[in-house]
Amino acid sequence: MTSDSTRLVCENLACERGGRLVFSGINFAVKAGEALILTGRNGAGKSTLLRVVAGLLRASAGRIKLTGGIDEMGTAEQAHYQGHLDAIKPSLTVAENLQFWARFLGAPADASIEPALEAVDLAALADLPAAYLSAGQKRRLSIARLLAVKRPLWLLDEPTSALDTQSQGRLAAFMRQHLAGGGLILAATHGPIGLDAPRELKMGAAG
Amino acid sequence: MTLGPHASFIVAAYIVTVVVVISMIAWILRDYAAQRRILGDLEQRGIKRRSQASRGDET
Amino acid sequence: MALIDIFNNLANPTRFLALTNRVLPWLTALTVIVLVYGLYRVAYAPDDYQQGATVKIMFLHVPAAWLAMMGWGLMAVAAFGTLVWRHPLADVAARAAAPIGAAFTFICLVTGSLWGRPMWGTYWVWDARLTSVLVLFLLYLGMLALYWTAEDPNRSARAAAILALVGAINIPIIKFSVDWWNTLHQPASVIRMGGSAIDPSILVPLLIMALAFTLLFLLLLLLNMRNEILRRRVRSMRMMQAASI
Amino acid sequence: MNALLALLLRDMRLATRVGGGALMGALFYFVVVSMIPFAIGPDLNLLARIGPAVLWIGALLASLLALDRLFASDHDDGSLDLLTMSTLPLELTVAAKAIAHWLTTALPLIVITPVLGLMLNVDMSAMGFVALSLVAGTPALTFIGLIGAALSVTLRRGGLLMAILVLPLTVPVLIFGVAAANAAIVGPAPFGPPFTILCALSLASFVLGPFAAAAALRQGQE
Repeated sequence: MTSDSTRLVCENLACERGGRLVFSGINFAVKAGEALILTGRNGAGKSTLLRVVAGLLRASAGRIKLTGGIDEMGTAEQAHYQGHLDAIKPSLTVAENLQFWARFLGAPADASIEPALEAVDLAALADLPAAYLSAGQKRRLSIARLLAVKRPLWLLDEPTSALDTQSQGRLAAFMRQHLAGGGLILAATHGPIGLDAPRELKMGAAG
Repeated sequence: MTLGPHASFIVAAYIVTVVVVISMIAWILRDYAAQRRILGDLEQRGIKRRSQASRGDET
Repeated sequence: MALIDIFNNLANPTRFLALTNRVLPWLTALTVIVLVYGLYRVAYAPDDYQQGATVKIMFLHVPAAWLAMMGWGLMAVAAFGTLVWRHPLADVAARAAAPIGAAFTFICLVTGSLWGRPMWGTYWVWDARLTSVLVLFLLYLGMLALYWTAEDPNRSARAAAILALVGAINIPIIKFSVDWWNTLHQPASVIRMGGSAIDPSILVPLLIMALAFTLLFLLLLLLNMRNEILRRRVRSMRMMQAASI
Repeated sequence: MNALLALLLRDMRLATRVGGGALMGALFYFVVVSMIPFAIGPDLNLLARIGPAVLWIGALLASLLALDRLFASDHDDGSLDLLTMSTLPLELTVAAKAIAHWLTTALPLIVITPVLGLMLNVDMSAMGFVALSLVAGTPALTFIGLIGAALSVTLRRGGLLMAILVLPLTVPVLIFGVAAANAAIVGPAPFGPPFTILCALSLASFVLGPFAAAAALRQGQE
């Protein structure tokens, strides 16, 4: 699904919410195998920018284009969005949660979710209702979603929050693997994310 | 024993009662089997209860 | 002192389970024997001069009504146990009693309705007795819904206990108001049951059936309490399991 | 199709698991309808006459109030974001959720209708027609209510506000639903015409509801 020519281009993006201009004039391009880290103080618009790219918010100006992917699909349909919330239903089991998202987000019907659960070290808890999971385990389960369905663009909002150091290391490994496979990552973060020398976009500096 | 002109109502009342009681028993026994199965599964994985983990053993 | 010992022994779910497992076969046998004997006596009970053979429905209806009320009473007592003494088995008992009480209330309603059809010519009249049992049934359904929405027993226990107590206080008031409402409106066509003293040839089988139903209730209650204890054990083990990784 | 089926199954599963809303609608319906005679009095002839209306009002309230959390719960845990990022059009996603909701909430309600009919002294054979009118009409209630559920996500105020917004929209369903039921019980007007209109209303809202709800959800994300 990902090819080496995939490229995300955002030109002159601006977003307005509740009459306030959150950001404007954002330009960047990310190409296959590359990660762009969004930094900046609170309220600089990192989360908003991610939601705009994910298609969850409308940009008031500018355009977003993902080229080289699957032509008839929009950016949102080729992106994984990992927000502050984990999108996990407590009354479903761990496996049922992941199985649902894998099928809904378009994994092949015969694909197994087993490897993704193994990767985040939740396979032993597969039959447990998700209500029993800790915050970090829930986060890991939502990360398993990124692995269970292949999508070229990962949009990650504070992906390391609630994770312990071991899990953070594991997430960094997933990200490197994704990049090595020609994937793209756009991540908002405060601290180091575990990638070597990623490009950085400092938000809120210009305005 | 004759049930008179309204036999069907009497029989229906007894049938309903029997059905409700039997299905309740079946539900309870099935629930019991299910809980035992999950417990056995958890024990097989070496999970202990809080009281066992803290106190060591319990008679 | 011995009583307190028994109480303390029962407080421990593990001991309670052991005791239950020992009692169950005897209780089952006793229930079956009394039930069979009761049904035998019912079969040979004479017909009522007014209601004919349909009086046989009474042998189900009245014990079920008695258990419907006893079930709620049990839950109210257990509510005290939960709120005042924080007895660990009190909520288990209440939770286990709710569906059984609801089932007997349902039996009471259905048999009453099937009895009403030949007597009154319709399956349902808003007769004071039936109506107050209906309200009791609605209360039971509310209790089941409460248990259903909150899985965490620690959170639902006190809420359910409060509901059980409020219900117990309210039930006489409901009964009274329904009687009052009914005498205001009720058309006179309804034949009231009872009235005259019950003949021993009917009373004795009725009492035996009441005993059999009570034993059945206790049997189901013990079985269901056992399930509830296991369910809580599963819950705590799952919590350990989630924490272990 | 695969994704839609997965969503349908998930929502039905959620409704039937602990804490889910299945049967709550039917329960509410049962309680509301049982309350009416206490207000009106136990006159069986009167109850038989207003029976269909009571059943329809009960079904209306039950199916609307149960819709309250349809999108709100998905919004609160972040699922709604991901649901909109699928390759499926949001309209289809929304429709699948509504169908799951109808199956788990409205269907049990219809199943217990005959029992309630007995209590309201509605004739047994007519009861079948009342249930049939509910089968034809409740999808319209669900799909109109869907719009309200989507709006209440935006407005972060569920329950009563939703009922206020949506109840006026359901007036036609109520009129033809009760008309169909009455025609079946008392006559002399035939059952067919109001029933056909009821079906048409359901079909129309089946088309319209998801579009309006999806539009409301998209606006809500702004």
